[in-house]
Amino acid sequence: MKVKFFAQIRELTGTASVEMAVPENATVEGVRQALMARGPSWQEALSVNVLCACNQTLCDGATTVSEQDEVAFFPPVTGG
Amino acid sequence: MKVKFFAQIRELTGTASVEMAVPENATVEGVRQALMARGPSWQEALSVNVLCACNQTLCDGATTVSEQDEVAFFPPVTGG
Amino acid sequence: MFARVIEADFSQQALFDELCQHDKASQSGAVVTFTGRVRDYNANGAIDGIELEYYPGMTEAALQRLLDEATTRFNLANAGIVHRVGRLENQAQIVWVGTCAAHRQDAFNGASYMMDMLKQSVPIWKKEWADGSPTWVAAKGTDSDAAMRWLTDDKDN
Amino acid sequence: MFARVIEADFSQQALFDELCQHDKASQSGAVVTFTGRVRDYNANGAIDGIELEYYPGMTEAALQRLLDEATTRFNLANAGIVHRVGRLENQAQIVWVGTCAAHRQDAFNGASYMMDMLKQSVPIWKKEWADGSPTWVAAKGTDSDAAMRWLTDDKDN
Repeated sequence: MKVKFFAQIRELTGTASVEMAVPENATVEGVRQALMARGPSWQEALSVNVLCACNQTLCDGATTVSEQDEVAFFPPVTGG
Repeated sequence: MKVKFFAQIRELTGTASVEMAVPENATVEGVRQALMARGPSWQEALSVNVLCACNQTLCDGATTVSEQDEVAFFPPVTGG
Repeated sequence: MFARVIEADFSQQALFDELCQHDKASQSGAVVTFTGRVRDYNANGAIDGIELEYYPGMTEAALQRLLDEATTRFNLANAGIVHRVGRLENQAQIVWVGTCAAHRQDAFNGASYMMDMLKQSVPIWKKEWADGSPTWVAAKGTDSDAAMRWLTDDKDN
Repeated sequence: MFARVIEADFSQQALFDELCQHDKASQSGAVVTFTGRVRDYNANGAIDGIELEYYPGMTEAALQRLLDEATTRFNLANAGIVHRVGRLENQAQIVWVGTCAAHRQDAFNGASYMMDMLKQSVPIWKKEWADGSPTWVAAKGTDSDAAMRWLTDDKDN
């Protein structure tokens, strides 16, 4: 599964996107927990003020995801 | 005194402006009455739906005017 | 600020640039423009253009007064109005109003206010053409005299 | 309708013409544009430009959804949004929103609505530069998640 990161989250993790394997019936929250286990910068980047999208639609942590989905984590928006 | 007419009033009277002598202590209403006495088309043009201005500022009939003033009669505005 | 009555068409880009160039604060993040165009119909059917008459001198003064009023009321960094007169074809640009402000809602409200007041209060009269003949447009409502009160001297208000 | 995310600057005239040309009714008398520009200050003092990041694909879809929503809600004849991304200097144009409608107030309300929603709901993130270093701008309020709810699938609303 492809996971994308934007803004502060991209900078803190030093990562714009990763490919990761997910188990069946994985949730977005499960993906977030797995990513936070990667180290302190991941923990910091993904612990607060995080929105998530699945296939470019905003979702919540309970959303289930599978291999072919695109998941993204980003902070609240500040454009315009 | 110069008197100007606009829109329907200008067309009905066939007149864009006139010079007329006014007595001392004349009012805008007095000017209107004097103009209406000029004939049926003047009567029709100036009897209803008429706004008036003195020196390019909207005024009412009681406003007093003298020789050096510019008076105007026109219908309610419809621009924009 | 600029208030103009003109016969020729106007350029959106030129007016936008003029508005922003003279933004006295050079810091207004919000710019709103309104453009009115000739519609090709009225309540009775198709029309074939309009014709606008004005009162040279008084009309420009009324537009300037409108700019002053909106600038104070909505804290505008700059504002402009351009109104065309004469014969205008369907879809032609009639009027342009532009506002600059630090805050978005002020820019919107200032432009909207100027258009509302302009339609009620600025000495301009409109004919609509249909089937080759013109008809003067009647003012909406019967209280135009009251609506124009703000144009009178302050002492009369 | 058009929704675009671009790096290059845009022309007011070109966007106005595009908006009016594709006005499907060819009869909308009212055209409103909003332009957002980079301000040269924030709450802490002078700034030296901004930098905008976006989510290719999702951002364009969110802008398109905003156009659809505003068009239905305010009975617009046409509407467009253009948002720049990347590094932008002070005073540079950031965003343009345009609306065409038969009625003046619809055109104003549609443009104002799109800007309100855009600031809350479109995936774009802003850095401000000052003294040579960038700082991410914090979102206003703590309810951005709620504000973005309309971007989620209808079944979740």
